[in-house]
Amino acid sequence: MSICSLVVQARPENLSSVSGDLSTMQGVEVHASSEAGKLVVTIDHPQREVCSQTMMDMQNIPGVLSSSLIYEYFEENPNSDQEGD
Amino acid sequence: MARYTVLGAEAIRKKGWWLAHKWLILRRLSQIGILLLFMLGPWAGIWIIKGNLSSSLLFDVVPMTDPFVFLQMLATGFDRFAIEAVIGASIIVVFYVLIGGRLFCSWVCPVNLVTDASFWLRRKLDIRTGANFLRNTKYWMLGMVLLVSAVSGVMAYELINPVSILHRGIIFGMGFGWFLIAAIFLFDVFVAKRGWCTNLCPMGAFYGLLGKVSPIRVRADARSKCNDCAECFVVCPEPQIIPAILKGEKRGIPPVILSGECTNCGRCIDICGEDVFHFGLRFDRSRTANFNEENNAALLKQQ
Amino acid sequence: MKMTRRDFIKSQAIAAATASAGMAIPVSIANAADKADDGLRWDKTACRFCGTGCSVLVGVKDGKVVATQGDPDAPVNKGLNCIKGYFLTKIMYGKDRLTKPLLRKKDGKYDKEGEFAEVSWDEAMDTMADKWKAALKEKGPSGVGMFGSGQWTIWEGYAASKLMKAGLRSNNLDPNARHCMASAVGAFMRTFGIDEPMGCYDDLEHADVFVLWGSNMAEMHPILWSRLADTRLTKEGCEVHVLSTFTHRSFELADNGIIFKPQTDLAITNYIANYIIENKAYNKEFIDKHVNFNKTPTDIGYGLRPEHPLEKKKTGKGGKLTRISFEEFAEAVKPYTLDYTSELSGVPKDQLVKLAKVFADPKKKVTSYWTMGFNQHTRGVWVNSNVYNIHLLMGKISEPGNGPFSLTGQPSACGTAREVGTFAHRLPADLVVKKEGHRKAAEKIWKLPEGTINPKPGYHAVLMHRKMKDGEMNCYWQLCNNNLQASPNFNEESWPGWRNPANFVTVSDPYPTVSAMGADLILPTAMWAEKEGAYGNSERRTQFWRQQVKAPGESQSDMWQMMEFAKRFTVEEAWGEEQVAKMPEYAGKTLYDVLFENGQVNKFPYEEGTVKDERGNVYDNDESAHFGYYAQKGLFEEYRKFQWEGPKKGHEMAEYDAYHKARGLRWPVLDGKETLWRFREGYDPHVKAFNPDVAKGDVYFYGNKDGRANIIFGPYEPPAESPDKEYDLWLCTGRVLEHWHSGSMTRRVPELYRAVPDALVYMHPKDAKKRRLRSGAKIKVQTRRGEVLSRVETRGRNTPPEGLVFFPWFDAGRLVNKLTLDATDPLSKETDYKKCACKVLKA
Amino acid sequence: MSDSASKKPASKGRRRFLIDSARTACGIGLLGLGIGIYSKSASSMAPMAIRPPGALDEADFLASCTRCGLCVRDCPYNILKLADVGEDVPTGTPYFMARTDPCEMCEDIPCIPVCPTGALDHKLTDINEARMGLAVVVDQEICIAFLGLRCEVCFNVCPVRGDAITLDYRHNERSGKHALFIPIVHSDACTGCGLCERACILDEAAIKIFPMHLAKGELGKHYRLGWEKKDEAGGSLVTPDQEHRYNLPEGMRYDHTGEGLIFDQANAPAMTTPDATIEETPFSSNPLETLKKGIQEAD
Repeated sequence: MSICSLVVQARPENLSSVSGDLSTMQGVEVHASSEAGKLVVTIDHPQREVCSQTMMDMQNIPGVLSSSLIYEYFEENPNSDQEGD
Repeated sequence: MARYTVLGAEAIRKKGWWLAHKWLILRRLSQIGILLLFMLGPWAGIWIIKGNLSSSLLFDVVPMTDPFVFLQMLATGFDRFAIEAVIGASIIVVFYVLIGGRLFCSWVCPVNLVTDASFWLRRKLDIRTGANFLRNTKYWMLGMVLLVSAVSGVMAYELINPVSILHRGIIFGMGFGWFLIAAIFLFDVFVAKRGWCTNLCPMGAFYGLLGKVSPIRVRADARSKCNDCAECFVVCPEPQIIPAILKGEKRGIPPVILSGECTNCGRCIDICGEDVFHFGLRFDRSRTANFNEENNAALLKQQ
Repeated sequence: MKMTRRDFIKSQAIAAATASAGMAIPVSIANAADKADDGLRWDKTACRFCGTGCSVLVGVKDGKVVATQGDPDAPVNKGLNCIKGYFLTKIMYGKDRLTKPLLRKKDGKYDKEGEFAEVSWDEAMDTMADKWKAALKEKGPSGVGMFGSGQWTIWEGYAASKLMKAGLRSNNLDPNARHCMASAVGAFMRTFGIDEPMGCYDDLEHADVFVLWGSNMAEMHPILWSRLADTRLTKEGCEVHVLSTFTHRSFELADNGIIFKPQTDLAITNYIANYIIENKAYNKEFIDKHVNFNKTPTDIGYGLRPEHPLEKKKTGKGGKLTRISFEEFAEAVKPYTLDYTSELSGVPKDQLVKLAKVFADPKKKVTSYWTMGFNQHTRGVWVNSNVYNIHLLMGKISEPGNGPFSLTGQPSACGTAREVGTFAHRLPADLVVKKEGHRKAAEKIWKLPEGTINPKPGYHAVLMHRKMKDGEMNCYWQLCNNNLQASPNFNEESWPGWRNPANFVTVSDPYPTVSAMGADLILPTAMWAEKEGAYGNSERRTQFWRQQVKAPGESQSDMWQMMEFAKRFTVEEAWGEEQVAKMPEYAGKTLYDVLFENGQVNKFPYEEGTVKDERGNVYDNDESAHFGYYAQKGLFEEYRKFQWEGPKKGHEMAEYDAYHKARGLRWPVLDGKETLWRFREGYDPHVKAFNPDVAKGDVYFYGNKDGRANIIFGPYEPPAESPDKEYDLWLCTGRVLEHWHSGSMTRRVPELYRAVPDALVYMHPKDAKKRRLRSGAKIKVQTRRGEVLSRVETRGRNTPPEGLVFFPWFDAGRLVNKLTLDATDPLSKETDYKKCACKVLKA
Repeated sequence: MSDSASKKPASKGRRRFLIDSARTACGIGLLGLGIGIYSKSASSMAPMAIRPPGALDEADFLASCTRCGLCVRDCPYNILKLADVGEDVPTGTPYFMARTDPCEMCEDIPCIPVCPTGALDHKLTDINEARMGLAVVVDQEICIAFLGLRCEVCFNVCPVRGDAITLDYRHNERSGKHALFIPIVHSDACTGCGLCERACILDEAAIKIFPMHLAKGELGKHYRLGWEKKDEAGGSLVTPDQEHRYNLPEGMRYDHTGEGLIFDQANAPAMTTPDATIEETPFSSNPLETLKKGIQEAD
């Protein structure tokens, strides 16, 4: 399992379109956004490579100025996830 | 079985119960008394003797060290020991040389209480089978103990020595050590008669060697009175040493037990209704002494 | 909602990203992240221990405090704690909490010699009330007394003050702060006319030089010490001077560690004044404008019983100030030359000069700190004043980094003991019972008939015990402290007083302390986070907390106990018919009705949900639920009337609700703004209000009528008892970092107990050798009053000089106060726990 | 093997004797081997068990300790125990556990002189020279002193005061205005008594006593610390450095021994009086005189 969170800086005027585009990407969720154009985004995908690729792809969304990785969690064997608690 | 239940009956009838158990009772008093002496400190704060059989301090002054432990220490190659160790070991050596080496086994050693109990139970249960050991096995053991110390560089045998474990355990507290003691008890009951003390204990072997020259001996000066009841043979922990002395008059064997194996337990004196045995000195009859010494040794060898 | 591990990790990821984006966390995520801490409810409280006043966040789960953390947003401690604060979680959960009232009984009836038996609150309070009524009838108001605490919450102290002074018309109310801060208070009042320090903790970052006078800040104010240490490390040229009668932890950082002979601090302070004057280093302009010079009567005795030979010998009395000139003052300190002072104090000359120079250097900002070394002193008020003298001579006061700062030992010595009038001579907000105007003002605010308040100051702490021993005060109620362990001369005064068959002693405490053992009635008490509370720390910072958990069993807070007790007296019983006749509308009412349901205290309604935080968490308030109104708020708001409407200005606090929001506010709080440095224009709005002509940035000591502070010459006089041939050692008592006061809480925390299990006698190795004692040897410490067994420690954290031993008093198993002498400062009535003569023998 | 001895015809008795002997020898040999192997594994000691003061190194100790318990008896604080069978400490030998019962470091070390064999070295008479183990701050992430909390209990209780554990004062970057009081253990003074480990207030102690061999690193045998060797020798081991001279503009110096480039205020009076360079205050040499002057001049 691989989970990472990012702060995506978009042009404030493009906020809603960027937010929409992000949401369509695989494993991506938008959790919060500010008027200044900042978005808090998580990528959740079993494969780490996909996450990195997704991050790269975000850069290409029109209106995205930058994205910075804040938190990354990676676990080889996600079996313990089944249990949950 | 019936035969055993009346063991000593003759002696009791003739001498009365007390005299028929005199040495046994004194021996028990000695064994327990020595334990109590060690316990008096931790229990009552009266420190007559401190430590345990491995090493102790009498009146906070006199050092005593088990020469068997000291020998193991020498075997490890450790040579920086304190002078107290030499003094302590010497005191003990002199003591046992004077009064009989294996006196330790029957009058002091706490394991004797255990193995005597085994022996009693073995008789009760009428168990007669058991493993046989070569008579000198415990001397092999003694050699092995010293060899292991020398090779490993530590007092390896002291890790499992039931004598010190039991004595230490009684005084300082013990947990798992009891299993070892129980093992010896069961070994003596079911595996071999008098298995531990007579056959295996290297400590007994060591003290036996010390006792070879000691002057205090069980004598059978009245051996002519022997009525062949063989009860002494039954109770003796080292019965092989009795017949030659008892029946050796014709062969010129002096009536004194000179073997170091004898533990001076005195049980033979108690049990004999005819008062054949008594404690005495090695050279009581000077006329036979020197002459018979070699003879005696030769006879023993033959056995 | 079940939360998977994935959800949890994700919520953490989101929280991290939001934090770094500088955005608010979406509520759902915040809640999810909270879940990670297992559903703890966090809220702020003030630490239960020393006068530093650290803020602590308390995590509650299932009705139990299960976690704490230093409050990262608190300016005092920035998330840090000392080792006692680290264990706050555990202090309420000692396994022997008292949960039911216990009364000594024999054959089903109260009996002084009986065994403790569980009783109902009604039986407990009724029995107690009977005894109190009988004592009032027989002896009048002086027949009863209450002993309170600098660890009381503000409203508890206020309620006590009101119950005793307005309700029972007895001024026999004294706090344990009498043992702690009374000398500081005395000097503040004499010098500045208003209590409490002018500076604040920010001095710790602004001073160039720190001087510790009889304060082991390293252990007693741990977090302040870490601030001081940081300044010492990071500020170029920063110096630390430490003065004490023995070497302790604070010496580790000392650039000038001074060991002086006990009591000679009086001479050292005068030497510095002399040095400043002789070198003409004093700030002449400041002196001319802001200072009066005074002398005080000398040879005033040692506060012992009047029949004591020392008291018969004295020639002076009291502390009336007589104005003198600067020249006369200079003449008075002139004998304190370097040679004389060095000889008397045993301090090498270079060390004295080094200390004097930092004061005399106008460029160096100096902050002085002191605690019990100065306060527990038979000339405590004098020696406090002597330090003020030095600062005033140089004008080094009331500005960042410059000032004398008296640290308090207890969490609310300032906020409660001093400010709400729990001393035997005081009323709330710096008023005193002696002054008619003050009494009238109090009677007006409290809506009492004129003349209700007794004009005669009550018995102070030590006097209470003497009066109990003599059978003159028969009822005694001790709350929130452990005075039987803390009071001096246990064998000759405290214990005989408590166990005098004529007396009935009540102890309110969460734990069975030494005091509880000496009591006749024990009331189980709610502590710290089990009640809504407020403390005021050393820097005038008032901090509030909400009730976090319920008290165990039938325990009730001290406030509840006092208010319930008031219900058992009619005004007629308490005041007499004559007094009631002045306000006939009170006839037949109870003290409770008159004092607490007076339209002010019961002004604020309370219902389930009244107390809640910004996040919507609802908190209990057991007392308010019981009485039916928001009692704490009512008491606090009535107390504020003293500050805002009373005759003395300068103590103003903000409204009740403001404190539940802030991490404490430093009073005076005017227009919602805190005051950091008092008496200086620009920092303190009162200055302009009192004196519109004051120059920009200048000072004005508005506590005194003429706006000037008093320099008061206090000479060296010997202590009450000094070592002699037989009792050949000084005995000094005190605290250790790991334990709080008498140890009733901290010794119940296993880790702290393990860390420091017993009180050891710290001794110089040579002294030990002389007595053939090895470190760790069992010993007997003997004084003329008793003996205590302990062990010698020659390698410990405290290294006394030859001729002195230090023996901490936290250990209930070693009652150090069997040894101490009940000599007090005749002015402040504070005991000198730092000096008496003892001998040490092999046990 | 011993069967090979019976090539020649031998009597039945002799044959039996030989077989019995062989059997006994094998049995005892095996037993000895067993004891030897057991002794190897049983001689390894749990790292948290600490020997009494003066104990010889473990190999010698096990060679010489008679397990008599006299040291246990003479410990006035009753901290010593004799290991029982099955414990992680060689049977019968004395030890203590620092977390519960540390050595109180008696000045007269009563446990040593009673040792009959010198397994506790009788030459040790100053308890401060004992090296029972070494305290190690094992967890610097959780030790609350590293987090800025005021604890220092280990430092407070250390009997080798100020030498075995010292405090390193550091700036608390996080709070910005507090200091950290970091405990540092010095192996040249720590006796390994364990008082610090017992006192540690954490649920699991962050400072622990370990046997020396576990606690200490060892410098490569080929390497020497130059500054120490120089101190020992009292000077440079080789030809001392010569005096250096530099091309420098006016008003500058170069301190070869460490300070490097120094900017001097050429005309400052501070240059001429060495006293004044140390003290910045106006009253350095004669306090009374300079003070008077300083005040008048300053104002």
